[in-house]
Amino acid sequence: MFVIAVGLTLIYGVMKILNVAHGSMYALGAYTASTFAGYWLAHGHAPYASYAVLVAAAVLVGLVAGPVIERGLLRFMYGRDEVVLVLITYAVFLILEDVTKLVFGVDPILVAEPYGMLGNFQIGDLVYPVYSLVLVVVAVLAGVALALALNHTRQGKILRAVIHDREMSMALGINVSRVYFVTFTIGAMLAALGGALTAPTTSVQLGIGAEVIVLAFAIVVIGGLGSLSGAALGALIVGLVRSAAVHYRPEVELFSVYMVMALVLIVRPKGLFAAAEARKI
Amino acid sequence: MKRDRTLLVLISALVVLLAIGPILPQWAVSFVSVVLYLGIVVLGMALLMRTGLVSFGQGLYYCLGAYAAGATPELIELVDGFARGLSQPHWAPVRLVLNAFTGALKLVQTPFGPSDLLTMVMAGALLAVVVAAVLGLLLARYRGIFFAMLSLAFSMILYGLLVRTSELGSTDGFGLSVKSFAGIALSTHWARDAIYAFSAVTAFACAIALHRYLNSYRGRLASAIRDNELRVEYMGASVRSLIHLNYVISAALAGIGGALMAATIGHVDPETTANWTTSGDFVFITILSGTGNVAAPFLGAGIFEAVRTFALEYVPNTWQMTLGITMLLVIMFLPDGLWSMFVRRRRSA
Amino acid sequence: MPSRTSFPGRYAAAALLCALATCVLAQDTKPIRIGFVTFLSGPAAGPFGMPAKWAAEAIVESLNAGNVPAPYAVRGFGGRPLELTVVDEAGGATKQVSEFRNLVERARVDYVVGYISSGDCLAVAPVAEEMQKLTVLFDCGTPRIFEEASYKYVFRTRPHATMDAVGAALYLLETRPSVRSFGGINPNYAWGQDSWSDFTAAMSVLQPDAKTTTSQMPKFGAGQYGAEISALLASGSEVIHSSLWGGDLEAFMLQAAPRALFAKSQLVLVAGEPYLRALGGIIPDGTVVGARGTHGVFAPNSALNTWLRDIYRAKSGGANPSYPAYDAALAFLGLKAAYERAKIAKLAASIPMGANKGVKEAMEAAYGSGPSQEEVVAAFEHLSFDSPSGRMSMQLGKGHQAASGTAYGTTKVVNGRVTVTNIRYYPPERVQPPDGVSSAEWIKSGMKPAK
Amino acid sequence: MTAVLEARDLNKSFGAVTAAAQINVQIEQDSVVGLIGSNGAGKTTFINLVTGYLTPTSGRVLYLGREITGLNPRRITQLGICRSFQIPQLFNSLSVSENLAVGVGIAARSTRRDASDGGQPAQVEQLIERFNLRGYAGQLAGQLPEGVRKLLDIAMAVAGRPKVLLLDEPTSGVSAEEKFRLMDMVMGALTAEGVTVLFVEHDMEIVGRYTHRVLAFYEGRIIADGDPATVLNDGEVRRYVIGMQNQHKEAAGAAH
Repeated sequence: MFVIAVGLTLIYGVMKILNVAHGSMYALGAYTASTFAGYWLAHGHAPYASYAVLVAAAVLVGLVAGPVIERGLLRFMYGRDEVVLVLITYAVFLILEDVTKLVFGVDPILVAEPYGMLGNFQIGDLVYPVYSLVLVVVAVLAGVALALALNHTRQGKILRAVIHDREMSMALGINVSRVYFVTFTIGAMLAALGGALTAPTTSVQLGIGAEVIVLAFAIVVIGGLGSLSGAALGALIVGLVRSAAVHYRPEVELFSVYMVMALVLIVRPKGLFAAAEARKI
Repeated sequence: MKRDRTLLVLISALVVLLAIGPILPQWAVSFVSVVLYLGIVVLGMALLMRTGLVSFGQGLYYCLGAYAAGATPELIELVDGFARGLSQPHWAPVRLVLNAFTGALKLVQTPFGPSDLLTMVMAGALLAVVVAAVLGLLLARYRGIFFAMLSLAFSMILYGLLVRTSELGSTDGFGLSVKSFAGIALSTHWARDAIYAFSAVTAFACAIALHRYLNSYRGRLASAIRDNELRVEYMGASVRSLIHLNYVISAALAGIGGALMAATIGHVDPETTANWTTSGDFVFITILSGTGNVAAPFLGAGIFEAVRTFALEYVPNTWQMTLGITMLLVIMFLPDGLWSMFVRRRRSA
Repeated sequence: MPSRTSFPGRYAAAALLCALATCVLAQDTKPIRIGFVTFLSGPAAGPFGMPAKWAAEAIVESLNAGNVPAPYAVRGFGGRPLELTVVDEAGGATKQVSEFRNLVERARVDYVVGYISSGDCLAVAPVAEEMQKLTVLFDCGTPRIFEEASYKYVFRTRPHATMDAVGAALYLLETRPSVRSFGGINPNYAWGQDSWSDFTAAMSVLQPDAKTTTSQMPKFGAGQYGAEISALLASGSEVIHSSLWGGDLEAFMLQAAPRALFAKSQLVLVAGEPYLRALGGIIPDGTVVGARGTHGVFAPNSALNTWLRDIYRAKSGGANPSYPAYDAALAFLGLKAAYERAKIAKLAASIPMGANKGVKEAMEAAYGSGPSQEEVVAAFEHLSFDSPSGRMSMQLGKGHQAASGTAYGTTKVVNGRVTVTNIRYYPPERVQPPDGVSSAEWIKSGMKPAK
Repeated sequence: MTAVLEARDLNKSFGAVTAAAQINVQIEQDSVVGLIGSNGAGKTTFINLVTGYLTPTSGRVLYLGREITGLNPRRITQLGICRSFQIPQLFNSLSVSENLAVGVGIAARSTRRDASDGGQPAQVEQLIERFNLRGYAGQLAGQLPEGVRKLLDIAMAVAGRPKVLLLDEPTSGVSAEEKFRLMDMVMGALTAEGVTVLFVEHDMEIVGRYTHRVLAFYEGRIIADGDPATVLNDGEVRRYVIGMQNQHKEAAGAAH
C-alpha cells in the first residue's frame, strides 16, 4: 500500500495531479505480473526466479503505460485546473478498466506459488507468511531509496526544487517537462510494483484498481499531499486503524478509513505533513 | 438581455416537455426524467463550481434525498430514537435540533402522507439542507482538493453506514412507489406521467431560481470569491458564510434530485447514490456542461445519459471506455463545457 | 359443458392432439427475442456473469439446433427459434431499471431473463410488473423478492438463498454434532449479511448452546484479509462460516492457508463449489462446500446434466459448468416448458372435441400465433419441469418462485484432485419455508418442514 | 485634533526577523501621510498590521480611540479602514464595472446603508467617472493593462466608502509620466470624500507633492516622522532611504 501511495504522492507533489489512473497502473501491474509469473511457472522455470518476473513485469508496465499516458495525453493538459486533471485521469482510469478486461479477460487470475514458497514464521500464536514480511521490507526499501534519491542525487534535488516552486525552477532553466515525464513514469512504476507484489497474495480480479485508488487517496490526503514521509505515516495509520477496526469493531471497518481521513482533515486541514504556502500581497 | 434569452429558452423547454410528454414512448419518458433529476443535481454542482469549489461527495445529498423520499417514516423513527438516546442534560441542545428536524419532517409528511410525490421531494430537500447546514460549518473552511476530499469522505461514511443498515436493505436498498401527488391518488400508469411532469416543473423552477440567484449580488459575489477571496474579505464580506450558503443550496438541489430519482426509478440503494463513482459522474457532467448557463446542466446530463445508455446497449463490453473517451474529448476540445459551443456560435453569429 | 362424445371420437381426438402437438411444435416461424442481462464487467463478471453468458449462449444454440435431450427435444420454443440480446448488468440498480425499459421498448424483446445481483432483482421486478413483461430472474438469491411482494409477470426459476444457510447448518450439525463455537467471514453486503444472519439463526435453533465468536465483514472485493484472518485465528472458532465467493474467496483462502487457520477451524463455504478447481492444493480436506442448490457436483446424473456439461465445456473451452450456468439452464428450460405447455393447452382448447371436421381450421388457428404472454404466464405458475439440477417446481411465491432441495458435501483430495465426498441431499421442505411464510420467521420458529 | 488611527508600541516579528519594532504613531483626521523606506523596511507590514492581515506580536491598534487589534480584515474594513494592494487584487473573471459593483454591493450591505440595489449602479458609474475607467468598463479585469489594474484596485478600495484609506505603492508599475496623473486623480477623488490617506511610496517627488506628513521606516522602526520637507532632508533618512532610492535609480538608469 505504501509503495502505491508514495507513487501517488510523488506525482501529486511534482505535477499537482491527483492521479486516479494510478489505480489502473496498480491493476495492470497485478495482471501483467500474475500472467507472466503464471506462464513462467507453468513452463517449469526456476520458481524462485518468479520474483524477478514479478518485478520485471511491474517495471515493464511502468515503462510502457507511464510514458504513453504522460506524453500522449497529460502533457497537453498541464496548467488546467487541478480538479479537471483529476477528471482526466478518471477518464483514463475508465478506459484502462476496459482495456484490462479486453486484454486479460474477466476471470480472476490466481498465481499463488510465490506467496507460499517462502514458508511462514510465527509471532505469539499467530502465523504469518514470510512473503508479507518481504512486502514490508520492499516497501521500506522503496521508501528509503526514494528518500535517498530525492535528497542526495542531482535529479532528486531538481525534483524537490520543482515540488517546492515550479515557476522558480522553470525560471532557473530546469526542463520541467522532462521532470514531469520522469516523475510520472516512476510513479506509474511504483504503482505497478505495488500491484505486482500484491498479485500473488490475492486473486487478481476486475475492479481491484478502484479498490486501491480510493484507499491510496485517503492515505495520501491523511499524510499531506505531496509529502513522502506523510505517505508513510498515512499508510501506517490506515493499516493500524483498519486492523484495529477489524479486531474490535468489525462493523465500522468499511468506513473507518474515511473516518480517519475526515478527522485528520478537521484537525490538520491540509493533512499531517503539509507545507503551508505564504501569499504575497 | 442574456437573462431574457435564458428565461425564454427554459420556458419553451418546459412547454415542449409537457406537450410531448403524453406522446413519448415510455423509455423516452423515463430517459427524460433521468436527465431532469441529474440536471437538478448538477445545477447545485455548477453553483459550487462558480464559487470555485468542486465536491467529490455530492452523492451524499443525492443519497440522503433518495432515502428520505423512500423512508420518511423510518427516518423519523430513527432520528427520534437517536434523540431519545441522548437523555443527558448536556445533550439538550442537540436533542432540541433533532426534535425540530423530525418535527419539520412530520410537518412535511402530514398533509399528503409518506408515499406522496410532494412529501418525498420536500423531505429529501429538507434532510439534505439540515445535514449540509451542519457539515457546511466545517467544509466552508476548505478549498480545492481538500474540500473535494473531505466531502468525499463524508459521502463514503454515509455509504458505509447504509451498507451496514439491514433495516434499509443494506446494499440491496429497497423499493418504493409513488401513490399520490398532493393527495391525489395515482395509478401506476398515471404515477409515471405525474413524476415526469413534476420533474419537469421542478427542474424548471430550480433552474429559474438559480438563474435569478446567480444574477443577484450574491451570485456575482460567488464568482468574486472564486477569483480572489482575499479581496472579498478586504471589502468587508464574509467568504465563509457565502460558501456555506451556496453549499447548502447545492445540497438542497442534490436532495431534490435524489428524491426525484427515487420516485422515477422506484428503488434506492447505496451503491448508485452515495458511492464515490456516483459523485464522480456528477463532477463529470458538471465539467461537461460548464457553468456558463443554468440550462447547460440539463444539456450535459442529457448527453451523458445518452452516451451511457447507447454504449451499454451497443458496446456492452466497452461502455466504460466509451464514456472515458467522451470525457477526454470534451475536456480537450470544450474546456468550458458544452455551453461554450453555443456562446461561441452566438459570438460569431 | 360435459362432452358426450363416443370413445373412438375421444380416442381420435387424443391421437390427433399428440400428432398436432408434435407437428405444430415443429412448426418454424419468426424467432422469439429474449433479453439476457448478466455481468459482463466488474468483479462479478468472472465467477458469475460470464459462465452464465456462455451457458445461455450454448443453451440457445443447442435449443435452436434441437439437440437437447427429452423432454426438450423440440427446437427453440415450440418450434420457434430463439434470439439472444445480451446486456451488461453492471452499473447498479438505478441504471438497470432504465436499461430494462430500453430492453423492453427499444430492443422489443419478448421475454427478459437475467439479473445476478439481488439489488437489481428487487429494483427490476416492480418495473417488469408495471410494464407487464414476463421476466425470469435467474441467479439472484434474496428471499425478499416474493416474500415482500407478489408479482404476476415475474418468476424465479432458482430456489432462494434461505436454503443455503439452513442446509449448511443442517449438514454441519449432522456431520459434526459436537460444534460449540463458530465464527464467520462474509462479504459486507446484503448477500453476506443475510447468509450470516440466517446461518446464525438456524444454528441457534438447532444447536442452542453453540456460541458465535466473531463476525468479520470485509468490504466486497477487498482482496486483503490479513487483519480478518488474525481476528479469526484469535477467535479460536471450531467452525468458520463464509459466503465469500469469486476472487474474494480465492484471496481469503490463499491468505488463510499459510497462516494455519484451517488447522484450527473447519470451513463451511456456502458458495464454495465453483472454486474447487481454482483452489486445488489450498482448500483443506474436510471443508464443507455447497453450490447454492443441487448444481455442479451435486447435480443428479441425468441426460440433461451431461448435455449441459458437454455444451458448456465446448463453449467455455473445457471448464465445467458452475452453478450460475445451471441457473441459466433452469431459466431457459423453465421458460421453454411453460411456453410449450401453454401452446399445447391452447391447441387442445382450440380443437372441438370429437369433431374430425373443423380440425383443419383448428390446426390453422394453432399454427399461426404462438401462445400469448398471458397464456405463458398462466402455464408458468405452479409449473414443474425437469432440469440438469433435477426436477424444479414453482411452488413458492404463489407459483412464481422455484423450490428445490439442496445439497452439501465435504472436500477430500483424491490423488491431487479436489473431490466432494459424503454428499447429503435435503428435500425442499426441510430447507425452505412453506409458501407465504417469511424465511426469517420460519427459521426462528424452528424450521418446521413445510406441509 | 482627534487621532483617527493610532498605533501603540506595535511589534511584529517573524521568527528572528523583526518587521515592526515599537511603532508609536497617531494619524489625524483628513491628513495625507506618506510611508517611505527601502524594501523590507516594514511599510507593508505596518499596513498589514493595521488592516488585520497580520496580528501584532505585541502592542495595540486603535481606530477613533477604539481597540481594533487582532480583528480580521473583514471587521476592520466594515469599520471604515480600506486598503489597496501593491499587487492589484481583482476579480479577473468579472468586468471592471462588475468588480466595482461587487465592492459597492458589499459596502452597502456591511454598512447597512441603502441595502437595496437602488443607489448602487449610480455609485458604480460615479467611481468609473472619477477614476476615468469609462473606456474599460466592459472589459474583464484579467485583461487590463497594469496601470489600469492599479487604478481599479484603488477604486475598489474607495468603493468601500473608507474613512481611512491605506494605499500600498499606488504608483508602482505605473510609467513615470502616468504617475502624476494617477495621483492627481486618486487624491482628487479622495479629498472630495474627506478621507484620511496613508500611502507607501518610493518616488520622493510624489511624496513631497501630495503628503502633509511623512513616516520613514527602517528595519521595522520609524526613524523619522514629520512634514515632508524636514523628513526628506533628515540625515538618517537620506542615508537609509533616499540614498538607497537613488542607488536604485542609478542602477535602473545604468540598465537602460
